[in-house]
Amino acid sequence: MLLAQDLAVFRGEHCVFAGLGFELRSGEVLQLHGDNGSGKTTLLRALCTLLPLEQGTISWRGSALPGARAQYFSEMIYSGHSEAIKSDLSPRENLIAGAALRGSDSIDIDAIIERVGLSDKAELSCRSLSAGQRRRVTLARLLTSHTALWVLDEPLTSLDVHGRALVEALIVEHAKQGGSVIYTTHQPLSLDGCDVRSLKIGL
Amino acid sequence: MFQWFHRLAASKNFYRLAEILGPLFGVLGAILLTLGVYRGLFVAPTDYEQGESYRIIYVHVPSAWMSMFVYMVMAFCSALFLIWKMKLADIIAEVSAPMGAAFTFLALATGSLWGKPMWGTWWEWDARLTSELILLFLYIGYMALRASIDNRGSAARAAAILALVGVVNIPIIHYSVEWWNTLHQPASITKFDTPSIHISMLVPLLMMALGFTFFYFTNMLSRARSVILEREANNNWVKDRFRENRL
Amino acid sequence: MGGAFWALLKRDMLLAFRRRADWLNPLVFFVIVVTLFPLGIGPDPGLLRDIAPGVLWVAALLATLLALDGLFRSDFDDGSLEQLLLSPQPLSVLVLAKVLAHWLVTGLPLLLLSPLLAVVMQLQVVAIPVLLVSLLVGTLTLSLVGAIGAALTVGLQRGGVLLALLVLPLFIPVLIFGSSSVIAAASGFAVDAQLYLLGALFLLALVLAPPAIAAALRISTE
Amino acid sequence: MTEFLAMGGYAAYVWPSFGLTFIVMVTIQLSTFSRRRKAIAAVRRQHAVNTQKNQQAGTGESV
Repeated sequence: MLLAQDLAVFRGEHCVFAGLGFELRSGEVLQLHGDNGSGKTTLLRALCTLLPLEQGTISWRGSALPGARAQYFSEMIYSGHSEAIKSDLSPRENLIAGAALRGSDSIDIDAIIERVGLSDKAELSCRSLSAGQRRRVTLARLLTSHTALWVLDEPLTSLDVHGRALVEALIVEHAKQGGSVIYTTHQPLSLDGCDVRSLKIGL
Repeated sequence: MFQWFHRLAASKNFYRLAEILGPLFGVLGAILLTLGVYRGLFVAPTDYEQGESYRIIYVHVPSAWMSMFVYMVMAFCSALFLIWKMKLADIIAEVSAPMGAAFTFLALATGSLWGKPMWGTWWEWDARLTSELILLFLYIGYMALRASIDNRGSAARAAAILALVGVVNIPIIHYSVEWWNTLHQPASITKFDTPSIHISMLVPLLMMALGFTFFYFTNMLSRARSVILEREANNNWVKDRFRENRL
Repeated sequence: MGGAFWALLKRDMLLAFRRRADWLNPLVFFVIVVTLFPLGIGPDPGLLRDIAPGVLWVAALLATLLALDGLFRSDFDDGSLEQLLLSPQPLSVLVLAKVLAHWLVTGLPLLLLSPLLAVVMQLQVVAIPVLLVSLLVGTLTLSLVGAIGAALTVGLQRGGVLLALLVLPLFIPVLIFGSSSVIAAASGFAVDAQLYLLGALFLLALVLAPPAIAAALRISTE
Repeated sequence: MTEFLAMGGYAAYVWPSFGLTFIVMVTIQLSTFSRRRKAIAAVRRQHAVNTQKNQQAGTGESV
């Protein structure tokens, strides 16, 4: 599904990484290893075309990216360091706006809110939620559209034990339905039932 | 691999080309400028209407022309850079901006010096001078934007977009300022136009204009070479040149 | 396609409704700047009447400029700007929704407030309809063109001053035609030339600005 | 000669214009030269760093 060949990304003059390539087929989960500053986040952002490539190509289902951008975006979702939610809006409003932005409307918001355990907080403004609860709203956004590829940057940040279990369940379920996931994390994730490959970044 | 090599080869060849053309343009420019100044000041006849003060056109018109020409070069290079990722085009735009701003300032200064005897005030809201002033703002905006973004790659692309947005706006600004000028200014005063040019007056003007252009190119090429040296200091072709002292 | 546009518009209006400061500041700024002139120049109605169109238009322009800085900044800070970039919907359309939402929240109130301030500045009543029409088309164009500057400077900490420097030269044609249309109306001349030209500027901005804004946003989020 | 210098009474405008042009062009030229000196110095510094690195790496590649 996702093929990266000979990628090289520069930050200003500094070459973050070069000659990096991998392939991700449907149903596979890929974890990026590497200590801080080795370029994990840079690679994730480059995969989402948020960063320009100095060299190399990324292709989605065989067609090179800059061309198939709309198709690629409709089938992937990125969750970065920042939660990308509006603190003045309630979780429900955030999710409704997020879903419409991704052009998917036939989804049951209440079921998703229920799934991430925010049903009692659905109407409160996100400003009053804790960091963990806000991270759950971000996780709920992953479910708002039927996407094939999840790109997750440190999905476990500020999550408690139940939160971690939720993330693991979501990833496993997504992989079983034939979706694929790329993620970075510092706390190990126990994903029983799907083959987790890992890719080392940096020296 | 191809893109990297293409970029490298391009800058090496460009460097060699600039090494030859730079001094050549310099010499041509110097000759044309000295000739132009000589003929403009000594040979060209006095203008019956404006007396000797018209000789200021020999510096005002070329610098006004250059201020526009340099912006067009910047816009063209910005398009090349954005569409075909030509890093060289961005270098040319980057080094040209300060010179364009200098020419614009020069055009404004000589324009007001020329206008003083005619209108009695140092600054006349004449359409041409006003457009020149706005062009100066565009240059300053371009340089300020490029200076304020630290990641060089995005600074270059952001500046390129601004240059293209600017070049679309220049005719609009010029037209609206002309329109605004005719609306508020009774047309009785002499239009700020070059007086009817006698051939012996025109020749020095063309010489000066060409002289300015060569002057711009020789400086631009030399600055572009300096930028290339700095950015490719680690590449072999620069090391070899350094060793053979052929920088 | 339309769904995302309206959803984004609705979301931004909801946000603006909840965060009053964002759009009240430019309005208060507009009122204060206009009232400064009579205090600064003196209450002589004749003089005020002459400078009224220019003052109203420059104040509206500065108020729009003040509001522009916040256009993308809140989305940039909480990361939702990236989601905007990664949406399958064309970015130019989404950007149009953002600019329209921003205009509804800052441009429109300026418009509704301007007759009041026109009276304060002793402007002839016959000129007020033209003032409204020119401000309507003008502020829309200013928001569109200004959004390019906002997108270019959203990633910078002290972007405000730079934003003003970048967009002011681009605002000048709109100011020229806008204020001269009101001046012409005040002295009873025909105004259709100015208004047509304002309309032309608006259509040009409507077509050319969104792609430029989209490209600028992609660069600023790098 | 003196009436030439008087420039038909406009000396106060013609000579400053030409003078200013000369100054601006000389400043542009000088800054180009200094920019070039800065670039060559940068290459020399980079060269020194490389040779030092090579010696540390034991290759002692002579320059």
